[in-house]
Amino acid sequence: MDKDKRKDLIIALALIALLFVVVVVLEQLLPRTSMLFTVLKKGSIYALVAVSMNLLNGFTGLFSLGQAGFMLLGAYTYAIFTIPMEQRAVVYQYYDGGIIQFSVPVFVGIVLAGIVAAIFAYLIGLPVLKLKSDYLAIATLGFAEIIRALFQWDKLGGLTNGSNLLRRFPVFKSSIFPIAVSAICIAIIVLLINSTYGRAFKAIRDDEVAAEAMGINLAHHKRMAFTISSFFAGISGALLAMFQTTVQASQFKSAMTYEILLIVVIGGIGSITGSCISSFLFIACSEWWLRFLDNAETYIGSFHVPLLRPGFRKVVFSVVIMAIVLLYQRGIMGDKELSISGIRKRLAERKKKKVKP
Amino acid sequence: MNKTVLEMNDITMQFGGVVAVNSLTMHVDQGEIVSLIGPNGAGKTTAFNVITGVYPPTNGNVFFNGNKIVENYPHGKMKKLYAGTDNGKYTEHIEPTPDQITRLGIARTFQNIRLWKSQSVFNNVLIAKHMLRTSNVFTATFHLNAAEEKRQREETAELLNILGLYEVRDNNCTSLPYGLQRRLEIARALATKPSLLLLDEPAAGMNPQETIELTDFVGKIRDDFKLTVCMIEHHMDLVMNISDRIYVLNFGALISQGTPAEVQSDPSVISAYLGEDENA
Amino acid sequence: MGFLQTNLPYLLAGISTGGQYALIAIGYTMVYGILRLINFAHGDVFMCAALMVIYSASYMPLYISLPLAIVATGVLGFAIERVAYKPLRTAPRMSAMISAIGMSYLIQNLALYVTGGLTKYYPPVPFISDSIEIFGAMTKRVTIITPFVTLVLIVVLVNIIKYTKIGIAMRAVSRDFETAQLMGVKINSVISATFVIGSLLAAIGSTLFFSNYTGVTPTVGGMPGLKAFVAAVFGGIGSIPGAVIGAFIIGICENIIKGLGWTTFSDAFTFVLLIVVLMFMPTGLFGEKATDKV
Amino acid sequence: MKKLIAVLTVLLIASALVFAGGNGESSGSGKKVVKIGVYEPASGDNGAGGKQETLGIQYANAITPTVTINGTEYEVQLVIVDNESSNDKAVTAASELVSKGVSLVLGSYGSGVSIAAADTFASAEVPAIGVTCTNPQVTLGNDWYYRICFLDPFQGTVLANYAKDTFGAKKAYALAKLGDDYSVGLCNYFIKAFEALGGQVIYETFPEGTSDFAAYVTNAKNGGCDVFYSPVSIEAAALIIEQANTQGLPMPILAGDTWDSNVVLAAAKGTNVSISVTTFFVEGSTDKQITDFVDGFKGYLASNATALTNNGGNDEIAAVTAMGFDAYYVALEALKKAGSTKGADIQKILPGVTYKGVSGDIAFDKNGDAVRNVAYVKKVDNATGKWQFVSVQSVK
Repeated sequence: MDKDKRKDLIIALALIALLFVVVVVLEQLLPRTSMLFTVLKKGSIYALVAVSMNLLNGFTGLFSLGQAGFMLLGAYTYAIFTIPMEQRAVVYQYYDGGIIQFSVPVFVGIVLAGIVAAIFAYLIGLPVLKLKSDYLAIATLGFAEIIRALFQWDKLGGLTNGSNLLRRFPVFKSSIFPIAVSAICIAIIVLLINSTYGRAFKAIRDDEVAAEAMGINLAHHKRMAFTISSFFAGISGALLAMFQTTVQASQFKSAMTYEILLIVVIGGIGSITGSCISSFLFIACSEWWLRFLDNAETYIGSFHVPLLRPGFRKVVFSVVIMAIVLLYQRGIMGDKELSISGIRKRLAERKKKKVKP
Repeated sequence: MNKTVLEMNDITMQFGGVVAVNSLTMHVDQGEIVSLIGPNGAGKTTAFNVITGVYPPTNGNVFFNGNKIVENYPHGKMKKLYAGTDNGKYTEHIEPTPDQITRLGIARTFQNIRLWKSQSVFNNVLIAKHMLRTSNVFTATFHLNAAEEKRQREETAELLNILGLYEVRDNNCTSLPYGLQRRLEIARALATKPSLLLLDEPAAGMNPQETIELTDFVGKIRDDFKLTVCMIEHHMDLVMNISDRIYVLNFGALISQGTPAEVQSDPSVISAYLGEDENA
Repeated sequence: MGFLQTNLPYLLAGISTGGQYALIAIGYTMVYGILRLINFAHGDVFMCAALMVIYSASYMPLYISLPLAIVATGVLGFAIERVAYKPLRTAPRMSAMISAIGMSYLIQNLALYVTGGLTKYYPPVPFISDSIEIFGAMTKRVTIITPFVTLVLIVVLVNIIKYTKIGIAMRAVSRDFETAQLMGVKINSVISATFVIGSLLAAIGSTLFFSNYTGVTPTVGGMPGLKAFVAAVFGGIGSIPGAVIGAFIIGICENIIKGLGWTTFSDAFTFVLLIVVLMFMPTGLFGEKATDKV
Repeated sequence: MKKLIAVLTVLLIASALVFAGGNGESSGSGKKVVKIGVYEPASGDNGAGGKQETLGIQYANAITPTVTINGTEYEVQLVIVDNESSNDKAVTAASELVSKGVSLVLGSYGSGVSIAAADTFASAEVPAIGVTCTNPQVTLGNDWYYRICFLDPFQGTVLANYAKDTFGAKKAYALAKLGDDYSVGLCNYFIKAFEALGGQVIYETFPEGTSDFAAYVTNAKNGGCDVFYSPVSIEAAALIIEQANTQGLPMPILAGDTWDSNVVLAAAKGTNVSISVTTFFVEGSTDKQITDFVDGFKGYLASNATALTNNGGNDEIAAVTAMGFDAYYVALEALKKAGSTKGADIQKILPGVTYKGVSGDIAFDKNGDAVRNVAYVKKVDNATGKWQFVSVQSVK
């Protein structure tokens, strides 16, 4: 059995490697401006934040709606610390070049983004994590809103540039970069979930009282899950900043958290692969595949397609979402994972069926 | 005489004006099996919850192996509502959380089964060993604790073997028959390596055959794991068969205590149970 | 300028927004009390009510279109419950909430599609939209009327819940869903009634709100909705008096904050207040203490 | 049932792919096609303004649908995308344009989205011509972004001078929207200029989604200010005017080019609120080019119901429409001059492109900004609900 596991792992790694190769090849073949790459970039960033949210909502049973706030922290941290010195005067034009007068390399910036988000999460977690279910949700949502207001405050302008855009920080060109960073982060989260701590998180989710009675320190573990989740949300915030090339606090509204929550639920609460798949589907649908619905001048032959005009895409998109939510209540994957061994089992079952008609 | 493992003094537990446990004093000695019986709502589970830190008592304290682990006295809103006498003997607030109690070596099971429903039988036991870990989240995530992980898995397998659950280790815990779920709860509690085991109605919902098996089983694990057992139970034959001593509660108050024979003949116990089926 | 004249406008604006939040918050708190569901689409129902008035008012006189829109909003609330929540009655709570978020998305996007993304302006309602002067402070009459309308409606509502059959059923359901069902309470009609009442109140709230602040955009329901929800949590979700008191406190505080010049934090302050309250009273001002039975 | 739905969903997505793929090909007429991207908000806070700007471009496209590049006649196809007035949708909207293979881009109304998308256009080597995005940061340090409008430091100074000279203002109340580069920037330059003139400013911001402006108007009254300066989006403008009217705001309102919109006129009609704005274009000229544009555009609105709705339901011409109109011709000039439809070629010659439009002469300086040194000041006539031309202002 262990042999099988190892084999599965190798196959999975090989598939992931193949995926990277495919992306690299595609980047050479297709024009760099193809929407496919936009979707790949944004999708991988959202996959990371969706998985980090799943770690909380799906695996620890903590209903938190603070994800946008932690992404904001990550995005700002990254931007603030990586804007090159010579650009600071331009970016912080209203604040005399800002108060930070150094800049750090990209990778340091990304890690720093995670750390700052994690520190904030730790502090916020101290009072908030005592709350139960919906009260926790609304309190974390509230904290995200407070953080957003704080970062727009002009008294902090030297640091945050007030409510103005931060830009001119290093960004990525190739979609390999966000995919790779997300993949590494998600792999770490998977390792965590399969470790003894991950099992403890699941125990807390399944039955808090029993978990506590079996010696699991609730406060400690909840805080840990919250902090780790925010760390990765912060990193995805940094990636999002790089993707958008600009950062502004007003982007990180509660609507963003809802979007991520939708991705998590559509993928299946408690399924990492589900979150990943659904984030790519979600982004592709909302940004790419349905765009044609916005075009009022659409003809099939000479037939002028009615109803199509700007905004119709979003109507269709939300109808699709509602249909998924209502008909697939447990999401695409439920709480299962897409795995090589799972597929192997399926195939084996199928073979059996064929043998015995 | 054996050493006293657990000692409860003057424990009163009030929820608002409702007195769930009234000035309960009891003790459990090393290696004993002590039962706590009484009609429904007598405050037995509440007594367990006080010991395990689920809620702090309104008054009284608890000693475990000679160390004070819980103590409280009426204060705040409770001061006005408190029904008993505050003799000033209790002056500290020691309000541990349940996990701290478990770390001290007191493990429990639940009246209504509380297994981790999404997990396999094996994992249910393995997770209970989490508190014995020395690895931190970093070393655990990056598999720097392989030796510990391996050891705990072996221990879990061994435990499942002893309790006769090894065959079903990969099944989801909810797929087990009722009796085995109860047994798994005990296995899970044992996984924390306790010295005192609190069983909350281990035979509830079991058929007579299963109950008889359980009687042997409790005695066996007491001997095998060198445990002290305190048990809440309604099945009188089970209680009378295996208990060394029995405490009887009614409306939160202790009405009788002693060996099974003594309790059985106590008129106040009979009147408390009057009209109730002995085997309920 | 006298002290009163300087500061009265803030207080007036606060009381009036408070009243409007209260009318929305009741919808949140009643639904939560019964279904344990945060009805995220409620703020959008509030927005829809306004759009219906705007569109119908261009075809018919206001005294017909207003009541019509209010009734239509009640129907909308009913329909939302039937389409989005009823199929999920037995699903995990998270699913119902996601359905609510999805519904909110759908309504907003429909409104975006219908309005073409342009702001629509609420027709002036005679009498209540007029400017008046009290103690030297100029304001709209609606500002003065709102708290009274709110209080009257709440008294009516409380009496409905206390004395009518459906009200008693509502209380039974919110106390214990399963038992009420077993005792023969028609759960579906109770839930529908709750949604209809909540939506009607939101529609009235929307009339008051948009007579004062006339611009209607697809997302205009978001902030008032969120704040009303915060008010409901603040007062202890499930409790009607709690929601009303919470709403007034939030409305007034918010305007005082603006008056003090902390305008950047006028929205965030609502949440600060909420978190502070939750720290000391984890279930809000009047919330029932939930104890997990072990 | 579920399977059926699943199949339908897959079909839908698949058809979407086919559509999306089929969209980018050349038109049926067989003519060569050059694509111009229109990067404008059609929804969100700046939806109304964005639509009016788009109208100008569409009208220009309707009367001049072709361009001759290097002797070949090309059909000009507009690729319109909605950036939703939101900086976080900006990048994907811009990528969408770029992926459709546009030669150059016009827009956007609202500086924030333009700044946010600037790098996307630059990295795809698609030049962009800003129509009414006035914040200096749009073009600063970006060789691919040009613009045909004046800049905020200029506009802010004009307004500060105007406040001082015309209203004798000593104290001003400035109100901006949090996180909106346009209003925050314009307030900043106004404050600098006004304080340099010896004035005092109370500066406040409101968060997104605000519909209750009562407290802000009260703050301005209580602060004893002489002018209410609020260069915000027109959605907020209507609400501010409403509230100012309710409370009887005893001071004039000043604003920038965004307020030159019929939404503002509609809100101000029949009230006592005095409103003055700086803008790019005035309707009342007798210049042939301008009267042609005005008459032609009004005819276009009359014949096109959708266009009329997008213009806010009446045929008042917003300055942004005139700017959009000019921007289109600047784009055509650039295409002609470059003799190519490749973005990189167009970018090389753009600095040298000049054009005389309805809003005045257009040429670019070394930053890529328009060389403009005059702004028009207009005032609302509360009785008729029309604009009144006040003066031409410039800064020495």
